[in-house]
Amino acid sequence: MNDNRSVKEKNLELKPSPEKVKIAAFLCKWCSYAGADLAGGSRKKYPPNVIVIRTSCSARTNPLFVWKSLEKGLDGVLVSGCHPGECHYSEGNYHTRRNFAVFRKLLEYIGIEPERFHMSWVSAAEGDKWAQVVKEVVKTVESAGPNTYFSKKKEDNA
Amino acid sequence: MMKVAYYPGCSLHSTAREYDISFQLVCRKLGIELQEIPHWVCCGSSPAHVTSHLLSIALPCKNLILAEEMGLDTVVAPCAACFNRLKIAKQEVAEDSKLKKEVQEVLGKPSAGKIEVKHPLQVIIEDVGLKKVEEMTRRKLQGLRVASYYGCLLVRPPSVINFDDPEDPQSMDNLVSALGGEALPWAFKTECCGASFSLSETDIVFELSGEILNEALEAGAECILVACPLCQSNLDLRQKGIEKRRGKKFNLPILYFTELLGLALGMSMRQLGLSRHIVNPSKLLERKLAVT
Amino acid sequence: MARIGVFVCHCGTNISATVDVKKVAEIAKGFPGVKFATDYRYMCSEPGQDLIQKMVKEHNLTRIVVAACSPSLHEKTFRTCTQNAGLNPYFFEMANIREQCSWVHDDREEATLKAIDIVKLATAKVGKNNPLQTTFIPVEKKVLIIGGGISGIQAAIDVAFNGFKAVIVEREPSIGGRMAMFDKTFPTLDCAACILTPKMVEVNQSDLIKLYTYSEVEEVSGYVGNFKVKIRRKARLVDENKCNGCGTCWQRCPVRLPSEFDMNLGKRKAIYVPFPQAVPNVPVIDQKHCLYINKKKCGICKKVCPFEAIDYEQEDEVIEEQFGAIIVATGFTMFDHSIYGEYGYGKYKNVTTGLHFERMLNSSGPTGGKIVRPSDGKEAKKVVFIQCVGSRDEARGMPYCSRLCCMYTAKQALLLKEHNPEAEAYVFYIDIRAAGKNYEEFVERVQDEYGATYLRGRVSKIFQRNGRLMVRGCDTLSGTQIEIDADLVVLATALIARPDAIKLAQMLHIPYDQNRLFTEAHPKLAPVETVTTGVFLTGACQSPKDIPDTVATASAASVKACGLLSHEKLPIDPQIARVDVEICSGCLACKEVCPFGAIEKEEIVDRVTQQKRWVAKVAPSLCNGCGACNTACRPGAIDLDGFTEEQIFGQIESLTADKGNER
Amino acid sequence: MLEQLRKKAKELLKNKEVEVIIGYQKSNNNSFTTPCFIESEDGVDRLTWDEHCVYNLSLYLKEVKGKVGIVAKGCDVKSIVALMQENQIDRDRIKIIALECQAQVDQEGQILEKCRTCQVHIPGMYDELVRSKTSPSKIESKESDKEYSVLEELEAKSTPERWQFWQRQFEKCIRCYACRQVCPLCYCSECISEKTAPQWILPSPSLKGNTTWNIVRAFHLAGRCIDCGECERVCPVNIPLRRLNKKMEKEIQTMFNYVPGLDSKKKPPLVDFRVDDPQEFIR
Repeated sequence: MNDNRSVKEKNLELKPSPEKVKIAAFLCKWCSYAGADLAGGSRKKYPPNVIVIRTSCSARTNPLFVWKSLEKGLDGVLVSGCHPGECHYSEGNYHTRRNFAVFRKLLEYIGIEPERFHMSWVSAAEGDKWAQVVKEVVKTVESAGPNTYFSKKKEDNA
Repeated sequence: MMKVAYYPGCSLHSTAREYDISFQLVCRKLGIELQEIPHWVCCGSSPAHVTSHLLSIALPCKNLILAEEMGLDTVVAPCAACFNRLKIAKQEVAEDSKLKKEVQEVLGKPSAGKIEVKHPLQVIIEDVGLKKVEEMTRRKLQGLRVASYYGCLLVRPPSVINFDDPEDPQSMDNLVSALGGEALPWAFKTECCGASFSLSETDIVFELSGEILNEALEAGAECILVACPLCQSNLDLRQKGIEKRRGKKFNLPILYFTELLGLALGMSMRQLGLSRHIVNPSKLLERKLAVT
Repeated sequence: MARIGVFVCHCGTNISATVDVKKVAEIAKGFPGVKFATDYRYMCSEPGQDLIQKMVKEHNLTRIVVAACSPSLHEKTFRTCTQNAGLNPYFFEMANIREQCSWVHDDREEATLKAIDIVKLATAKVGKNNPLQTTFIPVEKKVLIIGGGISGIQAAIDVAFNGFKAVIVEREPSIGGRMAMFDKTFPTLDCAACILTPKMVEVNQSDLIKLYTYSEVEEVSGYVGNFKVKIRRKARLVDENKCNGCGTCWQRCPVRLPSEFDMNLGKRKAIYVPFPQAVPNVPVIDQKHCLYINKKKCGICKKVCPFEAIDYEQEDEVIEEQFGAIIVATGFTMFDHSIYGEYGYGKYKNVTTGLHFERMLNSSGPTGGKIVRPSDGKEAKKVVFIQCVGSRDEARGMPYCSRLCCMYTAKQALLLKEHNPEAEAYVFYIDIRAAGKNYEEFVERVQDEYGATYLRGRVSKIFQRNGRLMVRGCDTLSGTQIEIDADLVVLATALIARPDAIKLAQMLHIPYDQNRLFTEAHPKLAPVETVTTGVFLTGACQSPKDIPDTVATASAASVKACGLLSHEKLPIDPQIARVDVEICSGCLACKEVCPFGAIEKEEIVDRVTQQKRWVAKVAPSLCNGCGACNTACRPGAIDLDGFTEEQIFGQIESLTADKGNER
Repeated sequence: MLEQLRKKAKELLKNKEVEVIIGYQKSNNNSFTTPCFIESEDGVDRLTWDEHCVYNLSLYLKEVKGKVGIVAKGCDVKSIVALMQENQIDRDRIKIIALECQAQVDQEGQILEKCRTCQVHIPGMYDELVRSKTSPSKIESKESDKEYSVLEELEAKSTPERWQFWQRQFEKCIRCYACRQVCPLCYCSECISEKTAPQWILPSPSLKGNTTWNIVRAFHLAGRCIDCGECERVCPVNIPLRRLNKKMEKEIQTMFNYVPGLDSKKKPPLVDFRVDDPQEFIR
């Protein structure tokens, strides 16, 4: 599907295939980021569509970051943190859970396909799970296709 | 006038006729209208629940459905085993949707699960109230020393029954005190009487019921008060045999609490069917309460 | 404008086998702000680090991105390297193109594209990094120890031995705690008082240890190095400075009351010391029962006191002190067995507990060391011990094993036999858990040498017959029912958390488990620390512990506390939250979500209106930098250094720059 | 009722319990009302009360300093509770003269949508209560169980249909921020919409910026909005904002059993949590 994409020498203008979905993943540095590192350490293969933004705790991930990602054209967003009860800050992920329980309802109501937003608990020991989560998330986001929320309309953003 | 569905169960129509008679009389006096459930079936006690779990739940559910169809919100079951089965069935069906479906398949329709199952003691203590009972008492019990024996099924398991204390129940004792009797503290209120081993392993009943009679006597009892037909029959029917085995006279009348209540409310022994007991209570009651 | 240098690592072939590192560097040169980009075989090697420092000078770089492995491996390395190059260490970001790229993708083209994105993300972030300085806070060289049992006593002695000051706050009139109530200790059978009293005296005589008995911790604020603690010194009505403990007052006091220390088996007066070896040896007036306080009659104690130490007008006093560290040594309380109907709901006088039995064993106790039936004071010859009362009972008691009951029951059975060789001891148990030095041998001895009868099974009922207790249970080993007519039943009741444990936990911001026991920072690797830096745990407030374990944790906690105090100043991670008071509207949602109590309300004068208003304030030493407050803050008044809004927005934007529909 | 209201207001001013009373007065043409601020006893005759008192006067509580009396309907009291929860007002300096309210009407005389399902005809917190003599309520059918029926139509639509619906609404937005100005809970001294570093919301009217603004506002009000409906009332381009805020209210009530504005001692739901909160949406 990305057949005609190549990285040309000195060609700094990249034009990735528009069908390839790009997903931002907000990972807490204690559990999920370490889990993703472990997936690497154990050479678990997964699709390259997910780019990780490292955060202190999943609670740092403001739900509005998720909206900003979608607003700016990313095709999907994943937020991941420690399992409940295992938060490095003891309670952070409980707040994350509440925030997103509400925010995902708002997204759906406003008309955003639920396929675009995902959450997971991945511990530092769950390299396998991380790879699995990425596979599933990429598949689901692909089913929703590229983000075209604002692309059909002319935008006058300065 | 309070109206409740009445589930007598097999015992109250046979071996425990006097429980049935006395309960009905007492209810009339206290302003409780009993409406017997038409076409009631077995409650699903021992014979059923050692055979099939589904049967043991479906049978009582059938009775609950029949009672619900009468349009009443409470069903009262005097036999402790019936009471226990109805309660358990109601709870299990409410908690287990799979079971509920199975029961529904067997019975053709579901139980709404809204009807409340009560024991007569609950009705008298919670709905009528001991204060009213006390006011209506015509014949005080004159310090009659009573050991209240609750047996196993009336208060257990507490998570289902949710009535009285499972280790040291008090409801009958409170009733006795309200009627002017002396409620004796003793430790065997909920010990096993041998239950349905009465016919198959009589020795066990001799042993266990013997212990209960012995403790009651040691505690100073003149009679034992019960709320279950099987307890009554084991303690009453087997008392002679126990006396022989232990070489000790007990001579403890085993009375239903409804009978004692009936006496206190002014009824006669004859009315209440007290002649049906094996250990004759008339001597004691004549002497203590001057009843006939 | 930041001048960014990008250094792409081959990591041997770990990265370069899948990612075209040269192309990554080449393309990175076109990212906004990037003034230099190159690749190198091993960035973490000395030549690699030298390269960074050299290029910083050569190209006048102000920000560094290293695209290599995970920051968990080398973030620190390169921060130091950045600092050595003359830049703020936080002007550095790592792009993880190994663990999260080259190792998890096979397609070279895909992996290279992703690596480019990752590097772009890092450059977008690094351009917005703030210079951060590690700050330091001074340390108050004094340790607060909450609880004056053996745990707190040992901790205080160890802190003092290390040359630091310690303050013990004890709720009761004397230190000593539960251990002071015991007769002898297993498995060596030393007399508890003989080994405890010298330690109590040592505490009392140490210049470095201050005792606040009959006192309670009321409020804790501040943070490691500078805890501010309010302590309520309850009115003793006796002046500690004047009293010399002569005892005239309590000998003459006419009011006789059950003694709590003797588990109500003995008596005390309305003015009393709980036990003869009390430290301090200063009595306290029981205000509930004192005749003078209640009826303005009597007043004998005041009349007879040779030192005029009695002061009926004395009032509670709340003092405030500062501490560098806090050791929690609040111990345990006993499970109330009166919920068990089968043991008689606590109605039978002769059904007692292990602590009652300890007091009876004690020769200076209420019975003078005689084992008697509390109902009639007659000697108890047949004693049934029941273990696991409230322990290992998920339905009605605690799910856990209380750990010491097996041992103290064995000890009590042994001492019963020593007191009266004719006596019979029966022990009902579920399992015998005697994992400790010489513990198993001890239990064996109690059975073999002393002839205690051990019955594996539960007791189903205790009832009274002819003034004796009938204990009915089963012996699962022989498969029989057993009925024992006992004089006395001793229940080994569970050790549980104190009823007000949660209150203290909230005061100290330390977590507790479903059993209200305080939770350590890590069950294996940080067993006496808590997640609140500077607060340590010892003894049974954390989980049931016997004396050796309690003493061990006390020493461990005090060493940890002294380790903190040995620093003049403590560094704090600069990647923490900060408030922009201009924007803050003072709703304090941040305070609600902060797991560390790091946010306080602060009154400021508004710059524009010149009126007073409330805003949020972050205590840097309490903030752990989770960022929950940032999300809760609607106007974006509170930000998190290291993960600022601008940094995260920059990262999001960098990913979407090529999505076509963005500007 | 009006007499009683004026009497209580007078007493409060007379006894110096308050320095000013915020209430309603007749508008110039006498058909509607406007907010008024009364500082002396003889001013209380200006106070009025009828079915045109739609404004949520708690909006002014933060601005007016000192001891304040406020005339409040049940819904307005809910916002006072919410402001107390968020440390915005000090209950001690406020006297609430609460009015039993049957319903308020719009300019056409139609009963307001929110009043049809009102459950606080009698306010939940007050210092003085003025009861209505004309019960029973004007609204004959009890509709409180249909609280969220206003959402049903939109909820039944497909996701793309909802996107279209809202896009058509947000398209209209002129970013006048009247919704924010009139909202008692939009009390931030500096709104996130004004923030430039980073810029959360494109400042000029654009579909993208408008969508973001409305999403941000809905989320910032989630668990806090007490449904006074003022934002929707003042919106010059008629964006159905209540349908956004009510949706958040519904979800939060379903998931966390929390209704805003009822209990000043409770923590707002989005700064609180339970260990067993729902998480079926998390992998």
